[in-house]
Amino acid sequence: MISSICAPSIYILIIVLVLFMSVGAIFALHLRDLLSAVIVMGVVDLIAAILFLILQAPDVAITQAAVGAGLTTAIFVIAIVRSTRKEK
Amino acid sequence: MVSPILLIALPLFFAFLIPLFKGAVKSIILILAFLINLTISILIFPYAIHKAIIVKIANFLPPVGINLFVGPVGITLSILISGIGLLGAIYLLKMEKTPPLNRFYALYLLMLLGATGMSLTGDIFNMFVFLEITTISAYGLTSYSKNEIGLEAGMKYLLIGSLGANLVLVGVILLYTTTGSLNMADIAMRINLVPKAVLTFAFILFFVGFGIEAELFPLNGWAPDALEGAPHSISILLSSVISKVGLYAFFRFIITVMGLTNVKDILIWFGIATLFIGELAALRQKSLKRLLAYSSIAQLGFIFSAISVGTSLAVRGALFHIVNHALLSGMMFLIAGSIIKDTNNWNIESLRGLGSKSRTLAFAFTIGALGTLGFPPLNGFWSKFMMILGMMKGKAIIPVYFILFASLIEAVYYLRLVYIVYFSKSEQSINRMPFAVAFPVIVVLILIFLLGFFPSLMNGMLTGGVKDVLNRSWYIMSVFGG
Amino acid sequence: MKRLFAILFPLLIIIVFLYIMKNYIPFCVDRMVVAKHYLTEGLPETGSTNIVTSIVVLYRGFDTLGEVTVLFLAALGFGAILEGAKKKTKEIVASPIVRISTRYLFPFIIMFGVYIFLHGHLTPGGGFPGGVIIAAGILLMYLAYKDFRIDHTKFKITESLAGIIFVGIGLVGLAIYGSFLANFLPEGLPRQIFSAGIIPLIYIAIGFKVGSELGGLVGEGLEDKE
Amino acid sequence: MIFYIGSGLLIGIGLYGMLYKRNLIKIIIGLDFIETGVNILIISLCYVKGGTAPIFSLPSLKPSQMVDPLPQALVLTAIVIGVAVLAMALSIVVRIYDKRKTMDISKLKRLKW
Repeated sequence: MISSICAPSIYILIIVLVLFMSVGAIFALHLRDLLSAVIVMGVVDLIAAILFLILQAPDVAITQAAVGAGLTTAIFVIAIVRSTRKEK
Repeated sequence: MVSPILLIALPLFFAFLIPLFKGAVKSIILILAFLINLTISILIFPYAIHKAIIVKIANFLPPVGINLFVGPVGITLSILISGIGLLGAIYLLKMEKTPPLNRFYALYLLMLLGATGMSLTGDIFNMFVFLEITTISAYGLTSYSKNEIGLEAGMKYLLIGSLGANLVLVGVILLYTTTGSLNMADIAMRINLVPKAVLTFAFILFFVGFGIEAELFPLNGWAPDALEGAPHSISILLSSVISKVGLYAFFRFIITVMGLTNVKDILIWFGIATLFIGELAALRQKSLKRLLAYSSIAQLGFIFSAISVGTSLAVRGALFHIVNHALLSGMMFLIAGSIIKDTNNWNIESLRGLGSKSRTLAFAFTIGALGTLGFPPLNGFWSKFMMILGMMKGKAIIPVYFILFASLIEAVYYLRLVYIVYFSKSEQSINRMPFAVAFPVIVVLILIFLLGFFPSLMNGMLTGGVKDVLNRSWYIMSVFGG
Repeated sequence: MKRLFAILFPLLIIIVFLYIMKNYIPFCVDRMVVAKHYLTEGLPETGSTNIVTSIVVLYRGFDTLGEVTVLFLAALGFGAILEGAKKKTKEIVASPIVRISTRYLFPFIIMFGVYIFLHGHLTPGGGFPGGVIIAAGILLMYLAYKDFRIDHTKFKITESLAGIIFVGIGLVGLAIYGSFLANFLPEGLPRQIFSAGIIPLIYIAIGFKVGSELGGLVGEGLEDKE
Repeated sequence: MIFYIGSGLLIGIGLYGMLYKRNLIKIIIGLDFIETGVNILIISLCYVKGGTAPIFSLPSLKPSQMVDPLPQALVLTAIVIGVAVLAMALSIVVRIYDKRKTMDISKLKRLKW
């Protein structure tokens, strides 16, 4: 278990994760291919799960990884398979 | 006395059961669920209007566990929900044919379950959960007819509604971190701990979040589309019950939980704007259901500004009008639905010749129009009269002028509809009125006349209801004072 | 123009929001009032090692009932709206590696899901993630084998029965203690699998419900319909 | 503070997506970002300096060293509710695509804004 979030190494990790998350979110909104956008969205949700773990919320982290990242992405993929992959 | 928790537990039980059955059994379960709920609500009613019943859940006392607050307003809304739900169910059993019906019935039951939960809960996060139950089933039901207009309306409702629900969640969590509790009465006690800026921010969040449900002016873009595009049986409930519950949740948060009295002037004008723009939009409508939708929004604006004024007479009138408008608008949508179904014409022209073809429907439609306008001695008159008198007592004179002017606009389009019903000929034929339409209409007509001739029937509930809405210390005492 | 608004408006909201958070609700501060009760009394009162679980299932079990209802609603609505939709045209063809590894992985995935919801009161996890993991196993089977089909009737019956059991446990509490969802079983010793009263029972019901519900949802989404 | 900024950014990006994007799937992705951002906000509000997860896995753990467990329970509910909304939204999108062969909201009459 990660002991303290105020240790410098962890702090840098958090900053990197938040940065990745924001960039990924912008990226997901701008990708033309919807399937790739959805996969990037899954990655952003997974990073959120790591943040939950750092914030000492393992229950939420497990749920976010399974429900928020896994299941959401699966439902999105089902919707895309049944409609179209192109944005336009 | 029966435990009020059964009002939520039993419908849930039945809702889990419905998807298993095909054929007549599922209809019987649906009707049974509403009958049981109506009976329980009526049994509890005499107790609840005098002294609020606090139901603790999972055997923990209020600030630790969740509690239900079964007060005068909550139990009245519960009776309305199960009563109109029952009438709507009778209507939809005959009228709704799109498969899969068992899922439709389960969604219908759960939407009303969520509304009951919203009106009875005493916990802010629980309110959010029930809000989501109500709205998610409403999204599904709105798009259920699976035609273009229904799907697009459902999508619009979903996007706006879920954005609003997220704002409510942020507001809830801001209140939690600053007061350390999720119980409404507990927060009401400690609201002074919340910094002014946070309180203002939370107020804006709740205003937007619940304003969407209560169909308040800048936030009600979804409402006409949803009311028009939903299946007819769902429009009845969306306009008559769900919007009222949103209104209740709004004022429960603003008045009881946050104790904001200094925002009253702003809220009055939002209500007036809703009323005025609703009436103006209704004047221009050609589509029958859309016209009724705008008229319903306008009435909500009226109720909203009356509660905002905050004098006991105005609140009394507003609570009375909540009941009246639920009956009136439910009946109007039901009649509109059955006419549209028969003539296959969404335009107001479909009303042509109704007076000569079906006297009962024409009579009921006229009573509905006149009742909404507030003609004496129909029920709408008493409630509107009380609201206007109360607003004048509350020194809100200019809004009253606006309201009177808006009523004039309302009179123009409603009397035009009545004119179309009686004085224009057409060749369209209207089938014999089926029982599923006749029974709900006649029941509601009887109630309208009953409340119109004997408005004193509501006295006990209204006196308790005013206390419930305006008196914060009474609310806190009921939860914690044993 | 529209884009400028779409960038500036969220930016404005974020700035106001961060300003308020920074000045009035600082990070890393202990602000618990009611939550203190859960931390100090939670273990003796409920017997659950995991305090979050004791809150989710007992203290705020009513919310969880609502949560189960919301998921039930979503599955109902998903199926109801998709019923009668056009057939999907694309076929997913899985490689032999996926097919063979899925065949061996599937029982373990199901077992892991069951483990997660059985140990909800001891370790992180619980009914919802456990059920979703089971549904993920079913999704994997769908992806690997083109003609894999689940028996929707049986799934529906499981789902409804599990929901009825949840409400039923609540009603038993109402009958015994006069309070819905009250804990009517002994708390037991902490850190044991047979402890925490009704928590494992409710989590088993939730696990089965969520697993069958979402498995059915995935199936409805991926199967070809007429 | 970095968590507040992170959640604020995610909410802002989600709002931008909902306001500006025209494709329905993209709009729903924006909605998902808002939900995730709100969840991160709630969890970061319950963090206590030096706290551990609220699980008494060892007898030596003290209640005074733990983070606030209540918001964690709320977020569990919020995550599941979020998925339910998304599932409902996506089923409607599939039906709209079925009917109109487009997911562009500027081509859908009632969704234009």
